[in-house]
Amino acid sequence: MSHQLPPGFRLERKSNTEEFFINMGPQHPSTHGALRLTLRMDGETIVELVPHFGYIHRGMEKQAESMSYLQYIAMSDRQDYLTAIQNNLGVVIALEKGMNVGVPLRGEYIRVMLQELGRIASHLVFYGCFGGDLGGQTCLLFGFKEREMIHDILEEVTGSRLTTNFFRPGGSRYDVPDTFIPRVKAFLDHMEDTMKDYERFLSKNIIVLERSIGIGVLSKEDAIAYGCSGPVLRASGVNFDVRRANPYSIYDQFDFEVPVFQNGDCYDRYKIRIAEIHQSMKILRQCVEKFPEGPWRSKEKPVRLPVGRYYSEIETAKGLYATYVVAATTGEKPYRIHTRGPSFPHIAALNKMVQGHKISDLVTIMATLDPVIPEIDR
Amino acid sequence: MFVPSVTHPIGDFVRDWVPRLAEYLPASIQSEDLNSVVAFLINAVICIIAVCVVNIGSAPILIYMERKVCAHVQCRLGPMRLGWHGTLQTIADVIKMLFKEVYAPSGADKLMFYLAPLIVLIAPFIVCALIPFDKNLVVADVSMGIPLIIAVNGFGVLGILLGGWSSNNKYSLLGALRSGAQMISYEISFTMILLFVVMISGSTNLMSITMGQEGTIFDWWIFKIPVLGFIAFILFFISSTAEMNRAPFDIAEAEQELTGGYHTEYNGTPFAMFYLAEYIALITNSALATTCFLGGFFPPCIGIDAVDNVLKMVPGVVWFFAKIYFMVWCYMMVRWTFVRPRVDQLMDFEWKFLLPVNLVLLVAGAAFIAIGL
Amino acid sequence: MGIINLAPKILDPIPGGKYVVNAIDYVVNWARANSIWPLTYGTSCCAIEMMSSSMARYDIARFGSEVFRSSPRQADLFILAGTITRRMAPAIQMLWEQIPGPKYVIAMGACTISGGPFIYDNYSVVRGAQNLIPVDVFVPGCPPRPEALFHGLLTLREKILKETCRNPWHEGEPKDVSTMDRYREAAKTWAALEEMKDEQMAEARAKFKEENPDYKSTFKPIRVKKPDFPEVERVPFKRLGLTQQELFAKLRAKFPNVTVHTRGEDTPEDVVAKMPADCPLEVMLEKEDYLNVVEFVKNDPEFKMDYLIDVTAIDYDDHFDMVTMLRSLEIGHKIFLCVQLKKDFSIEEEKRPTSLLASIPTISHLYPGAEIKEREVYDMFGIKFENHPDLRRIFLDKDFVGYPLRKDFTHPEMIRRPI
Amino acid sequence: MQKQISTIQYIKRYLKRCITGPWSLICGLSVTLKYFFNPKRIVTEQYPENRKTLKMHDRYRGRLEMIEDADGNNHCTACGMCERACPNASINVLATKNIAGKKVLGRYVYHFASCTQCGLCVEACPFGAIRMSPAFEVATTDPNDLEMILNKKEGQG
Repeated sequence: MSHQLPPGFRLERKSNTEEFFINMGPQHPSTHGALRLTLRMDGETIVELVPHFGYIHRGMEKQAESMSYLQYIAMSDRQDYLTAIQNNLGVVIALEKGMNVGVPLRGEYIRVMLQELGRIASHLVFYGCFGGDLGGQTCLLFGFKEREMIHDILEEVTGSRLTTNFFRPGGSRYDVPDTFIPRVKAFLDHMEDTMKDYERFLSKNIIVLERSIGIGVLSKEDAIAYGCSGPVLRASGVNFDVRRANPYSIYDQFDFEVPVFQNGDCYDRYKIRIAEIHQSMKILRQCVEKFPEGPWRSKEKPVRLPVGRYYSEIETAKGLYATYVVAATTGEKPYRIHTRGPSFPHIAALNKMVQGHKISDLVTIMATLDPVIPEIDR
Repeated sequence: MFVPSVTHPIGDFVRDWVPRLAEYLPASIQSEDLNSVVAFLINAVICIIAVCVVNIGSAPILIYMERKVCAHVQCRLGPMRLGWHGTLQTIADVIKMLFKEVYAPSGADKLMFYLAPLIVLIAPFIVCALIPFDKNLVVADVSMGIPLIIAVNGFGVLGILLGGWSSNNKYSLLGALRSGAQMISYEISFTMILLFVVMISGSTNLMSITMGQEGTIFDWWIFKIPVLGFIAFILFFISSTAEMNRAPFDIAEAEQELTGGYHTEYNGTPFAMFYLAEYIALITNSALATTCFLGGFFPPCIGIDAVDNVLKMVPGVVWFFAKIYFMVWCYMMVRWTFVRPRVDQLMDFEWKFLLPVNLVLLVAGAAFIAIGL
Repeated sequence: MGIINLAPKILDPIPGGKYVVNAIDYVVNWARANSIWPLTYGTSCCAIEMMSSSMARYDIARFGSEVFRSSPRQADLFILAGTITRRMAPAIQMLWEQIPGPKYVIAMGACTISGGPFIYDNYSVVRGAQNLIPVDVFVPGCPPRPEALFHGLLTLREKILKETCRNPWHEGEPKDVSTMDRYREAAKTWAALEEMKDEQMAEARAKFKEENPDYKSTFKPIRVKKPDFPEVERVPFKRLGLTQQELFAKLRAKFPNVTVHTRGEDTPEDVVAKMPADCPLEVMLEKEDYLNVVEFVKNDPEFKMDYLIDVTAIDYDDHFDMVTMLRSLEIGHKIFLCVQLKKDFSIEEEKRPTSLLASIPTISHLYPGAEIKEREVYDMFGIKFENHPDLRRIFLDKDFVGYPLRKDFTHPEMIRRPI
Repeated sequence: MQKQISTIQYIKRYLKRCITGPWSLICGLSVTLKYFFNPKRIVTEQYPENRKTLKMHDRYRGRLEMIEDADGNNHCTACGMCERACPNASINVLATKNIAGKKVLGRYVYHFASCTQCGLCVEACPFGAIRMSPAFEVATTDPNDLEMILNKKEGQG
């Protein structure tokens, strides 16, 4: 029987039942933005999945070619908007490598603290979306409730809630205000209590366990082969965290663990993020204790990079975020900037994970991958 | 000529007055039968109006309540700006929906499409007519009350199936099929629990089921039979939640998966009817739970005369509605706490857990009656 | 909505009917203005702020708008949260058409008002939602905070309250502002004004100069003092695994053609030796060696490059540099393989921008993750990957003309950056 | 991936779940009940009602604004640094010549519609002539309102 499949589908037809195709997105509540998935279904079971990207492709890399480096820092906010502050650092580190400027200790502490706050904020959104996508709307609000406290801190420090545009080569744009450390302390104390509630609410819930254990298993080999990173990779049993493997900033001075889980299913991906929130809080506690006085920025220099290629990688909340800057002439403008976002490979591996699962499981798996679509499409 | 009886306070009044007014009619058409038929018809109209008022009137209250309950669970305020603490919010919503544009999607079966919400609305209305709100306040005091409820409840799924199928949308169809499978499964345990109640109370008439619970709070069916009654109540709670398609068993709507399920393609008034039906079903199910387990319109006496006399001064209707709203609140707390199981897990839960437990419960109940009473 | 608009026609002739119409107006408008159900729609950053606004802290439920409908048929309000791309535009138009009237649109954020950060040098973003659908309220900001969105909601509320049966809601028209370049327009009009002013002022200026020959401005702008910061030396980050020299030497022993980017008289070894510790080794390969080298570094026990970071390319005048970034998760070192792909200049010059100019074997059978990365490079640069299982465009429509990340790329709707 | 398990194990697991399952649900319910009965936990800010007390942080970037003294004089020299720093050309610094023939600021046009509040212009200004104001109530029904002229007076010089 000759049967023309829509583009992207590859599997041979196996069963004799009538298969049908469902189009999910680009406007669908659980695709986390403008992602479109086409599903090949056998009843409620997914046979194959093809993702379609590009609904929010904004041509950032093309635009970057006519922008100055500083302007590109502002542009990088709009990639992974859940942790814009981390994207800033990724770009800035690449620029620092080119300009060969260092950062004073206080500046590094500011960086690490904001990074970890951003990571907690992103994981809280994950907590909310995970619960929300499973059908518990209350979780969604719980996750966002604590996130607002972080955004208050970020707003006070950087001047904006989401698009921070804060770090500069050699430090950051401003020093932190005096209220910063007390606020972070208050936040940590509050968060400690709240996390207990939140974990009680979801972590042991039998329905959550039933819906996430053994669902969307990504084996260690597949996770590496597809280039997954961050919590998704670590949930599959690979101990890889850029903060440990290539410690940037001053992450080598802190005592924290990199949580690694072995099963690679949805529940492990959930647990690992909860564990990471605790680790981030641990780092923040150390920062609060040791926060140094002194200059927060090194001497301001015009942002001009010598000819060459500069590469930086950091660990954002989602995974490995790499920036590749090509400077063909010494000057303010790049020849080309390329960004490697962590979510892109995760969606590529999605097909591997959902095969044989139900459409409801797709929602769970999407939630635990925690993709940010504009970072994929750029 | 057989004319079914209708008991409510105005009923006797109407029955008295119809023959008196009939005397003014020409003698040739005067007859006893006619009088009773006319009296019945008048009573029926009054009852229909009463049922409509109770149901449609309470739906906005429930929607408002739901919004407030969920808001407070989620540490926020809920509607605040329209009327005192947003009390008028749902009224504004209803008026707005009535004046929205209405259209059916292309390729939809128009007749079925507009018929479906009506069918969904019918079932809870009929159930409501059977519920005794007070000693002499029941629209239809049928002797086969429980079987009728079981029969009528199965009707609601038809509307959902029709709505999903006629929308010409894959998501709607998936939602409708899910809900069909779910409701047919859960109907069984729903029926079993009601049978349990019938068994221990020895009657299928809702009034006599209620009357069997007269006395203190420990005479209610939930407490009268130790442990078994409570388990039966919990099982009833679960299966009625599934019957109503409410979260956490709302896999038919499953906003995150199916963007609304069977009512994805509905707008304006038909959608409002689906929306209303959901809440009317909520109130009828709560009323059923109250009647069968929580002592109906009897106050929660505790055996101390001084307290009981005060409690008995409050009319039964008030107690009945207080219990209904407590039940509704329970349903809401559950809805805003739990996540949704997957469709096959839901079936597993019914066939592998609820149904066996139900059967054991029936046997245990029978044994209890055989030994204890 | 049809019925209510007939109300004046029916009721006006009846005495006192006017008051009834007014009463209906009042009630219906009150209901419409206070019960605004938004559609769940969001593409990017603004969507997160829209979500925040419905969460506990800001709570859009206070306005009765927490009922986010995921089906457009039950919504009243379309909050355009996030950038609109050309690929998304038809979906947005369709969503808007599916919302039953009366329906309202809030354009949230700079992207939906004017294109925001993506106005210039951009080939994929629609400059403003007005081009597609009529917009009622504009909420500027990037992204606007939740309070700003509420202000937009209140503004919309006032707008709805102005409607009556006699002046009912009607579908607006989209407005074409896609080619609008506000910067250039403002500069152009100003230049014209300036020319006129110069003519008018010429005499006065000459007179002023005559009267005050040694005029000096009293205005002395004060430079903002910037705090003094110390110079800080950069400390290279820690690196795991083999050093660049070891990697290079080992690779060169196997593949003698491998070099690195050199400038001046330096030998490749010198360049590698001078690299800072945290700079990944980037080696240059011949196209013929590419597949062999990748296979070698993947399987060799000393390299063990099992993790593909990324595949990307850089466009130069006569060649592409295709960079494959590899990493060993176990050992920790990185290696970047740079392949120079000469452009195929046998193609006629007019056809070059729209045709594939180079080709290279795929590595997707070695690294499954490379599949989408290679699709991206194909989409953006027009480099063909031989034996690729599914070589389709990934971000752009299949009928998109040209390859945007080439330096000579042009697009009819692209506006060059003015400064 | 599912491992084969014996019937006894299956029954054990089933019974265990019958106990732990409801308990976990009760745990979840206890959290929501705690939140429901504790009105102090409500964190909602009531925006239009709290206008008087609502204050943005000092660094908050609402929209661009020119620093002017009481007479409306500004510090701008029309050097155009902000214009060049802007990532998306949202600022037109339109210079004119004053009566002495010196280049001064004529009109400072700010395209609020495309501004992304990155603050690079403020950072680039060598004379501190502009700042980010904390205004956020900026919604409008007319897109032409978003085209602003920031200076009241021509520049000094």
